[in-house]
Amino acid sequence: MRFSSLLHKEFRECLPWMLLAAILFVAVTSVLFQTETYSENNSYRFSRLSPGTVISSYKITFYPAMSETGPWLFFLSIGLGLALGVRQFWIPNFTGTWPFLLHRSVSRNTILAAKLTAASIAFACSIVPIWVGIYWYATRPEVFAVPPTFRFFIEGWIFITLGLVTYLGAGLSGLSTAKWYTTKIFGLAFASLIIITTFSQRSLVWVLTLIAVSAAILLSRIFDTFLRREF
Amino acid sequence: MPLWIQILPGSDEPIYVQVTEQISEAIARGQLASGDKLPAVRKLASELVINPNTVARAYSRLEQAGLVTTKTGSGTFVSDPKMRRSDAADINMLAERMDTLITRGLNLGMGEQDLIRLFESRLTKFSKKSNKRKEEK
Amino acid sequence: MSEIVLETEGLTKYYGDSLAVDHLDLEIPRGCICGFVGRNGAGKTTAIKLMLGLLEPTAGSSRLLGCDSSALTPAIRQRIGYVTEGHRLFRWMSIAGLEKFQRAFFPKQWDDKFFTDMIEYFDLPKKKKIKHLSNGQRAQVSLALALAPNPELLIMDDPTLGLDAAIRRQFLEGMIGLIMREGRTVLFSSHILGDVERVSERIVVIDKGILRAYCSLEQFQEAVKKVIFTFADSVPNEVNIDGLLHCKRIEKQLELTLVGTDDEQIAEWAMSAGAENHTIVKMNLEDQFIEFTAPANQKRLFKWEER
Amino acid sequence: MKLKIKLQYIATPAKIFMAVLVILCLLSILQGICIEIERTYARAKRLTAKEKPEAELSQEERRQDRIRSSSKEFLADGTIHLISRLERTSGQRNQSEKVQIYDVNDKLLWEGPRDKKPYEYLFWDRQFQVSRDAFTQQDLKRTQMITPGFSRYIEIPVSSDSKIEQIWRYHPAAQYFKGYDMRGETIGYVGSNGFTESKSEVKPLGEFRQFTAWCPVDSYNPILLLQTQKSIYQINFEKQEVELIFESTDSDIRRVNLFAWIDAKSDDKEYADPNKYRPLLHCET
Repeated sequence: MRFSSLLHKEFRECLPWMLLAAILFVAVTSVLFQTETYSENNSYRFSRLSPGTVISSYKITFYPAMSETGPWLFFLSIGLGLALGVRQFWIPNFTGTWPFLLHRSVSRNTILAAKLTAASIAFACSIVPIWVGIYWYATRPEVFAVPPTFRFFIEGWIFITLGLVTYLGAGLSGLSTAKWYTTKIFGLAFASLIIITTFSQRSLVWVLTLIAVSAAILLSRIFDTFLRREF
Repeated sequence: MPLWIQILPGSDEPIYVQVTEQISEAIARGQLASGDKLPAVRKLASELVINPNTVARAYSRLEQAGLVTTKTGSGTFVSDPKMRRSDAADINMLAERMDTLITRGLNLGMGEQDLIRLFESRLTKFSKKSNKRKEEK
Repeated sequence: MSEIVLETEGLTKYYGDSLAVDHLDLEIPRGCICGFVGRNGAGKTTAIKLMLGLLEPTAGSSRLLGCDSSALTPAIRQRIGYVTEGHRLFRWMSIAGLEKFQRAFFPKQWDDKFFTDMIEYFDLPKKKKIKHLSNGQRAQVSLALALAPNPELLIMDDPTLGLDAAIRRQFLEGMIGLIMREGRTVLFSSHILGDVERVSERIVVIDKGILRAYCSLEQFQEAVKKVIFTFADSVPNEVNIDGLLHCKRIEKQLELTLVGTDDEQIAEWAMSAGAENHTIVKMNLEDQFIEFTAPANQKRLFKWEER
Repeated sequence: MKLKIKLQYIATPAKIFMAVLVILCLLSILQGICIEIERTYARAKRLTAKEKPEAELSQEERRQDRIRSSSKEFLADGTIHLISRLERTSGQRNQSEKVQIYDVNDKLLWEGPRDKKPYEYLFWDRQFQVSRDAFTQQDLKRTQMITPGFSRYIEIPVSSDSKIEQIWRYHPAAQYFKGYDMRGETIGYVGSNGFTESKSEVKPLGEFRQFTAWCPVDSYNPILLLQTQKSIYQINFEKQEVELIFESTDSDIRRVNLFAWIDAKSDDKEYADPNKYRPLLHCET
């Protein structure tokens, strides 16, 4: 009852951002579908090899179908993460609603848990289903000549989880009472470090572990900061 | 509404003194006759928007002065004037107060007769009202 | 002496190097309205936030309803109402939404009728969003939200700041209404001494983080007074009297503001200093407060224990 | 409150870890900037230094310089010749450039264009450089890197004269090729056991090392020479043939060099005929 009330409040605050991300993503991907599947036999992506040549590697390596959604998925996810982090942990500093929120007949853990749950739901309801939809569509027969593999799907999930890491980083930065040039930036800096590290990695398992570990580090920091923080 | 008390926060007199004085004046003027019931502490407090303890304190002052009596369970009533005790000290204080008024009057250039006349006219005001109420009853 | 509902012990708070609250010792018994006064930046808000566990004290401790402030359990919080400074509520919520939100945290005590009546009395449409309300309306909502759960202890941080007389009166009525119920306690900070004088039974004066006075209002009003001494020839250079706050020389007159000095002491001093006569002038609460907290009058503590 | 205390055992190390990592990262960025500035500065210095006129060399110094810069070649009997270029042209060694051949006693033996020299020198292994066009394990790894546009795939198109008809995609984890037609339907798999229809029958090719692919002159369709740890396969996607052309029984293949006919065809049209010419494969185990 109390938790759901908190959750409702937090989720309602996240809702505009969630909708914005979802609408943008749907709009962009539908445009991309239009352009990508337009070609008659889906062969536009492959350069025809010319006779009498040795084939160099760049001629036969290709981005998967719908790869143009990648940057969009990535930036929308990061953007959503930032927006939610700022909405939940920075805006109350400016609107001064922390004391009202914190004087609840629940523990601070519960308040924070509601925030985190609301953000997870916001992700799960906006970007995730669209991504699943894209994968489902792309792997349907007769849509693309070469359907993307499962790896493609997982990589999309990596972008989404990077958005969550950014959310946690932004949240931690927002909660920190330090000055900008000291430890306040650490949350965001750490998140960007993880994002930079993720790119140009190969192993999905390693990357997912990295993200999970960094998320756990940020989460523990957020909980610790939130429980100790003075409002 | 027979009792009309005005609270002036920010005046030199504490609020309980204001209440005490206004009620005693009402009794003196006859707005409250002996046997009349004073409003309950809580009712008066919420009407005047003051702390009930302040009202209670004013009532106890009035009781100390013998103007009212509290009957447990039924409330506070204006006491019979005959029952009111008047000790020498009180009368002495009254005399002192009068002294200041007389000083003022003399300073204003009033003569003895003027003062007596003024005193009488004020006094009739009190007794007239008192009588009126009695007639109504 | 009745049960203590709010207790602080050497409560101290530093923000970096600056001292916000300095060794605050308070004991507020159940069933009274306590006015918490101090000038701007005196540390009222900090003290209140410390009491509510929103801030971590540098030293000392405070207890609300017998529970340490830094570890207020949900069950204890449920019994405490808090009106935040500036009535900061979620701007996007409607009044009805906020009601629903607040009600969820006071499942048993919430008085639906009271809240609805109050909102109707204030003539506020329930569907209106907080961000579309004026300052005063927001304060009214905030008051209704704090009173509807019928809290045992209501703490209000400068609830009437910047509000008009009518809304201020509603706040006072609210407090009086609450205190009439058995065993309710109110602590409210304010700048408006008229309000404090009207409703509070006890008064806490804090200045620059230091507790300057904690006593019943009546005692405070009696304690701070101005005495004018008239001398025949010259005013003495040295004034040495207990409880001296302020000293002013006007030709042959000496004007002293004193605290806690009884009339006999004054008379004695007048004798010894050779004053021709002396008059005790009554002061209103506002003047008393101003004299009491004037920068020159930094004295540690005037506290009258209840006897 | 208990959680608060328990949490600090995790949160405090996490804080330190984060701080150290972020600070290290910032330092490395700072270091990079410093090095770059230093380099730019050094380059500018070098450029100004270069403008200085070259000091006049003495006869002896010039001789020493020539000996130092000449290439040393062996005759079959072990005699060493020193070959120095007459003109100092930059870049690749030109077959028609003029060279001087000296013996070890610094006696000039011959002078003329390089390709007309009267001696046959021993060839050295180092000339068998890995073809620049080969797709190595490194390249494969690079395709698997995660980028904002996802990781890439190796896909070999098979087309008729007018358009692409099949796509063969290499699956690095499963170590086989999977073929699709242009409607997205699977047409088969390629593994060490050749073309198969179903996934269950396909056998992995083995750990990928490198491959070289080329299109014959009359075809759009590549022939793939794929080297794994122990074997070399030749895969023709058009004909759907897999031929095991070499298998090392005991040791791993250390190096494979393919002299595809691309290297030869510029010189001789005859080589370009695929019936007459087959690429030369040099394999070292």
